[in-house]
Amino acid sequence: MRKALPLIIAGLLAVLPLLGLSSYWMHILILVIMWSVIGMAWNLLGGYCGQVSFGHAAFFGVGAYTAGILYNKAHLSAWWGMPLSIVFVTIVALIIGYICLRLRGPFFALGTLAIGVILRVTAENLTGITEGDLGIMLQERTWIDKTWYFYIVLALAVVTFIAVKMIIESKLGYYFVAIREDQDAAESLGINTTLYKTVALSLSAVFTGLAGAFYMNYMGYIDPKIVFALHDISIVTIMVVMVGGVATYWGPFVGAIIMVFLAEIIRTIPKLGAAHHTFFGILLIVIIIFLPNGITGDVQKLKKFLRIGKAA
Amino acid sequence: MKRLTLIILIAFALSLSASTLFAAETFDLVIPLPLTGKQAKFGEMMKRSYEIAAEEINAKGGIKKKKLNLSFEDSGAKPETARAIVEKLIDTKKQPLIVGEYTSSCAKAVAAVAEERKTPYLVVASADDDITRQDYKYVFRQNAVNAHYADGLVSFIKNVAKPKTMAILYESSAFGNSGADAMEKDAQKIGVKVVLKEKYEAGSVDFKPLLSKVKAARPDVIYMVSYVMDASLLMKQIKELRVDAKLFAGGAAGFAIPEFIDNAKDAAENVVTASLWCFKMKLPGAKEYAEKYKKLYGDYPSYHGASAYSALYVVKDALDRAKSWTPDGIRDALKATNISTAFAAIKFENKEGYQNQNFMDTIVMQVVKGEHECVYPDNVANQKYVFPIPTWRERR
Amino acid sequence: MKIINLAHGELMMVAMYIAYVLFSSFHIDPYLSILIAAPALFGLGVLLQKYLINPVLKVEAIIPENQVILTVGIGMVLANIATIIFSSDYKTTPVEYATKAWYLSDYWRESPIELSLSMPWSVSFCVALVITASLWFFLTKTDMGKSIRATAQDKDAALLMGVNVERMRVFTFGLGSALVGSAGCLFIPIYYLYPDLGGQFTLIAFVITILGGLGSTVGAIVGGLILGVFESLTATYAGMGWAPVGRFMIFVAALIFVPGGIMSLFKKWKLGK
Amino acid sequence: MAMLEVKGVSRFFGGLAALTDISFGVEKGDILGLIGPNGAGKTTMFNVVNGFYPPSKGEVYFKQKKISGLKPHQICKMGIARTFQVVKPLQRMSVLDNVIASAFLRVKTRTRAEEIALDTIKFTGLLDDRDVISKGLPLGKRKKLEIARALATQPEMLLLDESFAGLNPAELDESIGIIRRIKERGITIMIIEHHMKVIMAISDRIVVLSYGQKLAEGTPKEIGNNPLVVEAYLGEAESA
Repeated sequence: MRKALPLIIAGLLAVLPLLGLSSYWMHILILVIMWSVIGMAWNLLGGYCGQVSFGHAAFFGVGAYTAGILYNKAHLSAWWGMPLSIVFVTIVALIIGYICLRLRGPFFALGTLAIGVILRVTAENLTGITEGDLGIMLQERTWIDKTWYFYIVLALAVVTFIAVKMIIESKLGYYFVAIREDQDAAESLGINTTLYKTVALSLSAVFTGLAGAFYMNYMGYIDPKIVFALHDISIVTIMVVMVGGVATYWGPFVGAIIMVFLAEIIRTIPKLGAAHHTFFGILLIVIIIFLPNGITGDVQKLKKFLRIGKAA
Repeated sequence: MKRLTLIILIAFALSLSASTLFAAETFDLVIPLPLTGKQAKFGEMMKRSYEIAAEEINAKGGIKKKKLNLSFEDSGAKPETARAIVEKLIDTKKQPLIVGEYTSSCAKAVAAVAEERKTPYLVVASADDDITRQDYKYVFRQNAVNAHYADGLVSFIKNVAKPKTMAILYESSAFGNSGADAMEKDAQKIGVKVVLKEKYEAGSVDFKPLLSKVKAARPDVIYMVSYVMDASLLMKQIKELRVDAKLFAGGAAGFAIPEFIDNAKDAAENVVTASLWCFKMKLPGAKEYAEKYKKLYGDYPSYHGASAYSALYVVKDALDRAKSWTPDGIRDALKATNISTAFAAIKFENKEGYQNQNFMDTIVMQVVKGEHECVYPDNVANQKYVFPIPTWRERR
Repeated sequence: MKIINLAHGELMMVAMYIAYVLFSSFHIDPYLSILIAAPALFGLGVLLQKYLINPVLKVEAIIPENQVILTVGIGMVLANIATIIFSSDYKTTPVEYATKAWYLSDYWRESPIELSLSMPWSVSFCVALVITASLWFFLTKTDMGKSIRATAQDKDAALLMGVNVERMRVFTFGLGSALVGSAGCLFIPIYYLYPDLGGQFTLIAFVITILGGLGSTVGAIVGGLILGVFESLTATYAGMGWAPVGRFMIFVAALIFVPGGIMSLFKKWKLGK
Repeated sequence: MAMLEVKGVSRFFGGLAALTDISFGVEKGDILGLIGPNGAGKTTMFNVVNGFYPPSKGEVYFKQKKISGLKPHQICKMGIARTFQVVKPLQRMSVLDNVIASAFLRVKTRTRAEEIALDTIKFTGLLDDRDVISKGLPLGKRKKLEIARALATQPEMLLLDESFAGLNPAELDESIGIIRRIKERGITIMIIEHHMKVIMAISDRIVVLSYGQKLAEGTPKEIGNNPLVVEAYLGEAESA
């Protein structure tokens, strides 16, 4: 059963469009899956390798801009951005890694945060390449119907899921976790911590960048303030993983459901809607205090908690 | 676990059912707006204005005897959320037309959805040129495009100030960029040399390095495109550094809201700004709306509010005329719109590469004795402009 | 204390709203409202540290930076609550002296250069200087201050010396909040106020602290000066649009090359001598 | 022929000398004891050999190859593994996973790594605890885990930093047994230890450090009789 769970869920998701869901629900589903991809990517670096990045918008943005610039300057289909973003995002990740990975713990977090801002402002200023603040808009998106977008992002999610699972169960995964647990010990066990941290960062960046390239194709419009957003991208990414479950396979998916789906529901409750940031802020605080590894990360604690609630 | 799912389900069911129960006697209109985040101020102002308009419309018997029932959804100025809201409106609420949004990036996202789903969308305050340049058949815009925001001001500069040189300062945003580019082109047209054109990050605290450069360049006109409060900080620091020029001009937005004067105080004096609207201009309904707004919320609205207020009248007019309340019926009605509102006369035209765009005369406001007055063009002005303006030293 | 607080700017925002309310309802000058806002912020800081941050420091979690993420959550809540209470309108305290300035040429007609000194900026600068000096005095000369520094340097050693580490943390966080609260009061006459104002200033605060050196009062001043000069330079030579890039580049450079901040260079230099 | 050669190594921290001009060698298959009072620079010596600190002066050679200046992971790959005085288990991993992680150094596949890890765990007597999360282990077992982890990298030389500190007599005997068996496998060992009896019993040679300087070197017997050492260290230790 446990082994089949990913298959079952992927299968269920795959037949969803056949139910004739409205395009609104398809949009929400697409966002949920896209955020799961970003969450899984972040989890690889943050959850497994212990390097907490506050700048994942950098990779998302570079991915999105790869697609956007290809469309805008080279007049190719923005879908070429998906494969090509792998190259560009890797290059950016290597540079960022070279700079930031010598920093440890919270300083890495601050360093990546700063790099995220630097990239945003750079994109705003390099008007010749990025069109600056005017952003890039697709004249026409490939499909009006959402089914294909859904399957593309679902495929991306499945690939990411399998990749993460394979990585985590291999030598790489052991090394990542060893680095997270104790960098000095890992180093003295013959683990080239700099190398493997860079590998984790690059892998994480590539999947995030793919999601970014997908975003360009799907939303049809990007500008630096959207795709390099500190709060709306970098911090939401962290929240997806923190809320869903740190260092778990399903955590990002659960987190994405909560952050997109629940957000959508709460936002639409009349009157209370405007307070949804408070709600999520409190949710985040409560989760950090009581379920520090997220909902799926601390399932046991959660079960205990709910049982006590029932008894009382 | 069960309890949790139950709660989620109930919350979910509530949110879905709440607005569909009373559908029969009312016309429901859900408006997406930024109510949180940095743009929330404008979202709030527009929300209040929509509410005032809806109340007036309902007091006079609603639209074809149906009560106009407004509600708002917060998009937080995030395009993906704006898109979600609109997809929902079209799909689950079957709303036949979309009104709203504020930022250009959200409006672009909404416009794309509206066009794809063949549902008319009335853009109320987003200025980016591209929105109505996409060959969209279902997207209408009642406010001027950014390229024309400063038309009135340019003619003021050409006919009144007659400068030789100009410096352009603009904030780093789509609005700032396209505003600055448009002014650069216009300046060339009227033979004014742009000696400096520079961008800054919105929300900056210290503009002095930038202003020192301006001071060294000695331009006749300093034109600034700024959102919100950057405008007042710029003027405060211009005063402090005694950067003198023949004319200080703002490109709408931050210069056109009352907070500009509240905050910049005497530094705001004599500053002119492009604007789409001023409650003092000679336009039927403008004053009444502004006074109502002031009574409720303690301050006068800027053109953003007026546009929102009038948008509902445009909607009412189109719905009154529409053969059927279907997307296509409403689109055809909108296309034939020709009414005058408290904001401007509104008519959607295809020209200069724009589609379904309302072309309006933009005005010049000047701060005179601590208040925004409409000074140009003469046919709508309520007061004569102050020109030439004294230097900072003379003002002491 | 090695607590990274990404809600720092939001705390300043709270203080500014306090100053704003005091000004608009009771006509209390923003500078005077320090006396109310600073203690209020101290209280808020104490509560946050005691009931939210300290518990999290004790919770065992996979990600050690949980505490940082927690402060993000706190910031979100504070900003959103401010929006609900005050709406997202821009608020200012229009004091009479807001645009006053002194000019060299007013006193000396033939002065070769035009120099000006803004009154609110100068007052804020002086008050900030006084506050910094008293902070420095407090940290270096009083027992309490010494305990704080001991806790910051080596929590375990301080514990062994009989310092109540937890209380010190709570007190320090309160103190930090009170300081940023005073900063908010000094700031409001020269700036403006809205609920989402916090974020950018949190970042600037970090840049300055890292530049100067964590845990150094003098360093913070030096860091602020360097940042100011550097930003003016980027603004002048590369354009003001690039200023944030300059700011964060120097930040990352400092993180990597001078991890102890500028003050550590001074110490090294002294040692070398 | 010396397996490891330390040649004139000095290490400064700021202006302070933690090690001054230390030279010694370790023969293949030997156990070298490194002793000295607290703060003598023993752990610093390990950190230099292991690559955490590059020496400020001097060089370290392993099998005739210069290793000073290399990174710890490179040195580990060449065949020097170490344990830490303050144990550093990978806290949230099980005992087995801890050892698997280090076994990956020489093998690619998980199955092979697991085989090696199981072997090592059996060898160090941790088999029953293999699924315990290492954070929950008692100190004695954590010390064993440190050794197991170092062994799983299949080293030619092992640096043991106070592997016996804090053990009860029964655990102590067991650990001494483990070290003897490690030696039987032909692995060279350098060990820091405060337990004089243990160090005298198992070492082939001993180096004594004091205030960052080498005080003496020799067989346990020679050291025991060296008046300098007795005065500076042993006497002190016995009276304490």
